[in-house]
Amino acid sequence: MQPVDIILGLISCILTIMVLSYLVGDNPLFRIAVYIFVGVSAGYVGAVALYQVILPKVIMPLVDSPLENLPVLLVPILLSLLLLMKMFPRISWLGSASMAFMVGVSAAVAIAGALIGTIIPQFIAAIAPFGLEDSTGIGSIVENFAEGTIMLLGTVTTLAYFHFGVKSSASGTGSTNPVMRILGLIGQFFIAVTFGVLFTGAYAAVVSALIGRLYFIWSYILSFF
Amino acid sequence: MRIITTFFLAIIAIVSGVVVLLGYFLPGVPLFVTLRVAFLNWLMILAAVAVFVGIANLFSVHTQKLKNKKEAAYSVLLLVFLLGTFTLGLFQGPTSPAMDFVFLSIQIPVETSLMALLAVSLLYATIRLLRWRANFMSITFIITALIIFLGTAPLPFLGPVPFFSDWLRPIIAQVPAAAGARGILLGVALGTLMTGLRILFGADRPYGGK
Amino acid sequence: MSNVNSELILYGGLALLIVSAVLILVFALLRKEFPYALREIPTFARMRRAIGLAIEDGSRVHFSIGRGGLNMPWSAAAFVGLATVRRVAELTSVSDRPSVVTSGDGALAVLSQDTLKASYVAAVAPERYDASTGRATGLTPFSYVAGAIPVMHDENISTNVIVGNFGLEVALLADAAERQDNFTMVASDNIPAQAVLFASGSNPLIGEELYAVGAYVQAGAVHNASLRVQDLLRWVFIVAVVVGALLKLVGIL
Amino acid sequence: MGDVRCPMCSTPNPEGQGTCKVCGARLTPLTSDIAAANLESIHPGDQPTRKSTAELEHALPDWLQDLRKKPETGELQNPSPTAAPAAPQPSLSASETDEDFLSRLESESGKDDVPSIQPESTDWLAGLSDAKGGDEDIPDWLLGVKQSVDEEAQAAKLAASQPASDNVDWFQRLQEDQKAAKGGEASQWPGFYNEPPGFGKTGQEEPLISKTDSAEWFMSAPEGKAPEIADTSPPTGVTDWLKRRKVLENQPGGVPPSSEPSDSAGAPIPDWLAFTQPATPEVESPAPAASGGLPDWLSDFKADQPAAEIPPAVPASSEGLPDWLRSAQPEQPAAAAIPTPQPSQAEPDWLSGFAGSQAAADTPLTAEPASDGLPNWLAATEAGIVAAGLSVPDEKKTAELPSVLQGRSGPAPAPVSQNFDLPVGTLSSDDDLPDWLSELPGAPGPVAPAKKPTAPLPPVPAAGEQPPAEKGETPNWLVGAAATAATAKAASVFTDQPMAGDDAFAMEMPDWLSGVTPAETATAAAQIPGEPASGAAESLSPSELPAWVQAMRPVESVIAETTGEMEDEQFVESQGPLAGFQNVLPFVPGLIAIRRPAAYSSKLQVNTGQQNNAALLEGLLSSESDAAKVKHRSRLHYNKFLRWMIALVLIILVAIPIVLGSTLTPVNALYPPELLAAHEVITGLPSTPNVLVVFDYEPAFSGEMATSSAPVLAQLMEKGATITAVSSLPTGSVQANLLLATYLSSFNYLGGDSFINLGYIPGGAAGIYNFATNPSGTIPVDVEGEQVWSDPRSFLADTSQLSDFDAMVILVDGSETAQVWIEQSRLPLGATPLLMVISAQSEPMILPYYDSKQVQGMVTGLFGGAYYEQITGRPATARLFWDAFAVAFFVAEVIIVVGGVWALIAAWQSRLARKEEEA
Repeated sequence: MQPVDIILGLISCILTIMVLSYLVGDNPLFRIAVYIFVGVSAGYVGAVALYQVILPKVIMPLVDSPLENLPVLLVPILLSLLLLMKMFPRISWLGSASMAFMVGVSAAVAIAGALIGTIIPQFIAAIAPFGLEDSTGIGSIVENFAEGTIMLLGTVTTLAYFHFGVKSSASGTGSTNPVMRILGLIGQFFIAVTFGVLFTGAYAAVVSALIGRLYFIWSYILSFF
Repeated sequence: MRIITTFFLAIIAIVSGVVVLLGYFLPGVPLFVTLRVAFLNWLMILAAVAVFVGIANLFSVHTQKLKNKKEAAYSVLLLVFLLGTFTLGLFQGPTSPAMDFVFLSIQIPVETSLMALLAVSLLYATIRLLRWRANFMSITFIITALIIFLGTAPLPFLGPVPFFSDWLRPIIAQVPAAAGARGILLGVALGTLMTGLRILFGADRPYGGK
Repeated sequence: MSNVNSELILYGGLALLIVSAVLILVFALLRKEFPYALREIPTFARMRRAIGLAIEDGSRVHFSIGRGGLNMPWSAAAFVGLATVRRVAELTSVSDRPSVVTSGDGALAVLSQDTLKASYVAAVAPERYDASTGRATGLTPFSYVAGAIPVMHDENISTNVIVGNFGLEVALLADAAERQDNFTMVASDNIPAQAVLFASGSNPLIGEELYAVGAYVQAGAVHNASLRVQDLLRWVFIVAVVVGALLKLVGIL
Repeated sequence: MGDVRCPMCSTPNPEGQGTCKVCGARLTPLTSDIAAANLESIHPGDQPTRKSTAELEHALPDWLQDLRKKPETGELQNPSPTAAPAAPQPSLSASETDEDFLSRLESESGKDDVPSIQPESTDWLAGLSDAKGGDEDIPDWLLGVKQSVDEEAQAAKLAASQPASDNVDWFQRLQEDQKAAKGGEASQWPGFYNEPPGFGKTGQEEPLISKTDSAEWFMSAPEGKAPEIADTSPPTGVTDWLKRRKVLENQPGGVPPSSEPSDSAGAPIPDWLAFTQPATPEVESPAPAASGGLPDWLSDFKADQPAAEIPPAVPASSEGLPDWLRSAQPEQPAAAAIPTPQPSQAEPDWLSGFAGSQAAADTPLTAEPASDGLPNWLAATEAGIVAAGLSVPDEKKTAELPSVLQGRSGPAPAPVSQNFDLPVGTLSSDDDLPDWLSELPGAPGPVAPAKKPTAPLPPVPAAGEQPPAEKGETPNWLVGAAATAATAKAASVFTDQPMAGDDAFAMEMPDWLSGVTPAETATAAAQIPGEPASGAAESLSPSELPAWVQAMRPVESVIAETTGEMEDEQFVESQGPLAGFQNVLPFVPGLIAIRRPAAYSSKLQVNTGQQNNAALLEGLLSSESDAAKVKHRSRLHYNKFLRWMIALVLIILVAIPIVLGSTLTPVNALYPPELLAAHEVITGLPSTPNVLVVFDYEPAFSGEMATSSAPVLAQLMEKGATITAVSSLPTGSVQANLLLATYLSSFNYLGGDSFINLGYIPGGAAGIYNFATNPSGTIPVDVEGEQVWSDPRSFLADTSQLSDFDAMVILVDGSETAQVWIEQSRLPLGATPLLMVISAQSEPMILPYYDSKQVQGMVTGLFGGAYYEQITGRPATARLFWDAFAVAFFVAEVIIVVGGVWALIAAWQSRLARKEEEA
């Protein structure tokens, strides 16, 4: 094992233990590790942003052929400069234009993502299993139909459970009608099941991380023998 | 002055948003498509620039913290590593061996260890859940979790739990769970849609104003 | 997917978009026609109280609006968080210790500052606005959370409103809040995170409840109108999917 | 109609029933007697006197002094002759309305109606305080008074439970809040807080200012609700008077005094304006409402049309809706509405408006919404409704309007700022305040001096009306007034149909009114003929009562609208200064914000000695509140010991198999179908496939993702695949190198010709989309800076788009990123198979995509990796971790069971305990 790896492993092990010390309680060791980590990750992201976005997307084109690229890049550069004003509280209001632009575009991205990405495709997917003629593979027609029905029930009731509006009553609390309550109950079941599965998945993920850490420490110790 | 800015900020946000939307939904209209691509590229650049604003923010917050003795040490640590890593990346490039070293020796272990911390939190949560909320959802949740736990991994040194691993888990994970997930997914999508629209209506103006 | 589908996606999406946009306006106009109350979500009641307590005993309210970059579809969650900040920060501007907003993205940090500033101006206390209360505590998901934990431990936080886009890491925030015995309202649009939060027992908002926060804190008329439309679209979708399934079954679709 | 509608839930109840059968709201007003008393005193004749009183007030400020003394001397019922006329009027105006609004308010806030009104009153007083350049006395005083009322309120404790009535319960809770607040003025409050109303008043004496005085005078009225009435009415008187004066100036002919009182009586200026609209028919108030409801774009339309259309945007702004749009207003010269009304009258009026700073002070503000209405109305024309008998007021109004417009439009920045800085505070309390208003920080300072000298009195009403005027409700309010104007019966209408008003205010959305109000009023009028109340209403000037009722409605309407969850969450503070109080803690910003800064400013002015004292006091207070640091904020108790045990058990047990390096635990033999599918796809690939691999997982997941993705990549590498790595995460490229350097080091891909690391795709979803549609264009060079796409030596030479790859493998931790990748790249991929290696946490989220055939295969989490290693017969890391993984899961299973048992035992014990208690 080369010295570099030894140092690397050593630092990693120490930091791992420092972080895990949080299990005992908040303590300086944990703090140190965390602050180092925050600093490093921020610096790293900054470097990446500079090297893999600013340079190739802005600087390089201007260096290569300023004349033809400048007009194209004029607006983004202007917006970027305004955005940088946000660093200075006194003139930070200058940057608001850039923020408004970002917010507007990102809102559009979110809307498009929700519609094109989820709502319509999921609608198609939800009714797909009922196309019995094109049921394929192991899924026999009956199986497809049963599965499709349960999926449909789950999707519908889950959506129904989240219904916010209630008939407004004097108390202001509103009252849900029995049908809604039943749908909601079924929906709750599906939601709970989904969460249960997701929870175990999350546990699997974090436990894998724990195992990975322990394994790393152990193999590092072993590497000296 | 502020009045003007507020007004025009909203205009900027709405116009840019609507243009991008049209670009998405009217692929037949080249103008909108080009504009959308252009706007998204600008957004890309701005997002990168925002990283530096964020770094500056981090920096200023912690330089202020230097004033009070208690946390000064930590802040110093953060600032040192922030600047160190950044300068290293500046001169060596983010994919240089040096940066890889920093990444492997600091970022990976700390992040994975933070993840590992969650293992205990989650177990702690499961043991307490029924104590706080012994309602229909919680009970269903716990039972499902138990089933999936039993079905996902075999009992140590013994092997998979028959029925659970080969029949129950796949069914639950692929039918009811997927159904619920789809339902929630759709709900979230609807919420996202509405939130986006509120922004495009200028009703929510996080960029200042309201 | 076939082109038919992709077209259906586009045109269906556009139609849905326009319909919902119009509906929001319609509901804004016809509010009276259908009186509309919101289903109880106890978490919100507790949040109101917790925030009141925070002001009363001069402790801080801590908002965490997540790390959803503005260039990702889930930036919406962060916008909800910001709307909440805008609404609640006005109140907490009274508190001796103004609330602090942490975020995991440079742009979000800027937005949180703008929002805070707007709140203080609205509260006629612009001089109380301090740019350092809108912070990016880290620029990657975990570094953000890791940076926010010390804030929760050190700054006399009594109430945490964690609304935004978070992954599993949010459980660390919830855990830290619990260690401080703070009130914590947590909502993420990330469903695995929701599952974890559901178990972790602090006051979680599940599913799309996150997007209703605005209406529940009365952040404005459009919030309610849009929530209404959300309810309507929900049923439109339900009916559509059931009918679609039947048509598919018969072989028409 | 025989039955009385519940003001709260509008359920018809048999007449004579005391409380609503549905919501238990009180149906008969507490002050019916007062109302009766006032009824006969309602003679048009009276008004002039009252007016003159108002005039007097203005003329002789000193009058206010002795009026102020009245309460001190305890003269409640018999104020000084001067005051006398003023007294009945408000109470009268109220008497009609309280029938409805008082009872409703009461019902909404439990026994207590007062607090619900407080917002109104305090609002304007607050506004006043602002106007007068941060003199906190009045607000304080008012609060003190309110406090007295609030005592009852807390007793009733229902008020807070109405979330909707945030302003309301805000209100009462507000005092507590102030009380608790440390430092500054606030710290003094507790003093009179706990004192009975009487004290509250006397306590305030010094700060008292003439205008507030009349309000106070009413405070001392026996009835619980007297105060509210007072709060709002006095300004009315004044404003009316102002108006009248203006009118007279403008129109030599003048208007029959009888008529003025009518409109002026009940409602502050807005009423008037609402009235005026009718002149140019009345519907317009609805109209602006309509526009108000509409998001910006609507008003954008307006913008397109001639200036006249623009104003409606203003009411719009008063919604939570596009306030920003409103901000445009000032820019657009002279609130285009001006042209619409008769400009001729406008001229003089405007001048007068300038002459008297009061004119500038109050008219513009209140007028604003109305004026906006005008054009709209024209658009909306429901001319048919122009009510006979209104003509007179109409004239006046029309005369008025222009002045308003002038007042606030370009000509004089001063008035504008005046008008606008006033409401700021109150606005802030409202969620949807026009920001541009709040964005005039400088205004309060300069304005205050300007006003004080010229007219000490006027500002009050101005302030009084401001807040409502600016607040979301106001538009409705005006609308309501307009509506009432439409038909003389309107007053009774509103009393009998609370809901209409409620919803009007609901959501502070005036819009609906546009469509509804006129019809409403008409129908209502039809229903109610002959009812004594309505009869009285008729005798009264139509405007006043409705205006009142309307003004009151928002409070409740919001209730109807907003969440009721507070209802069942009746928190009783058990610790801290609020111990014993219930739901006293505010949630909505309310007015605290307004008064607060003032307190601060005063705090800043003290000298060091005082500062020391203040510090001492603050210390005491803080120590108290610290002691009262409310625990159990979160209902869960953090059990350190339990955590430690769990951590210890988990880590030790998991460590054992790792240390032993045991691989005893067998791997399931039954693989999930999506995993088998993935395996089939890869085996089906041609030799040396060109594969695009997306490394999209956070470093935190590297442990899991590496183990699960290594076997998949290994299989690809065995086929001699050429691998192109890309990532939408900054850290992705390093992850790729790490994976290849560690788990897959045996294949020596790193640095070889078969591996290209394109690195980071910036721009999130957009970047992913760009890359999916145009890979080479989005990332022309790899991390080394090589032109990999154009370089003939690289295996990407003949690859230009996603579909050119033989397969795409996405290694992703989160479900969201996975979705983005699927959605963006599915179409561009065409026939190319899409495989995913995902973290276990997002399995159910991605499965739907597998079901919908968007994804051809999936490997999930560490166990997926273990399965895959077994299928491909290449045991590796996943296998090494497998035993520990199994142990960890076993621990989880045990803990769940333990937790369940624990819960059962706890439940059983608690039941035992309960039994014992009963026994």
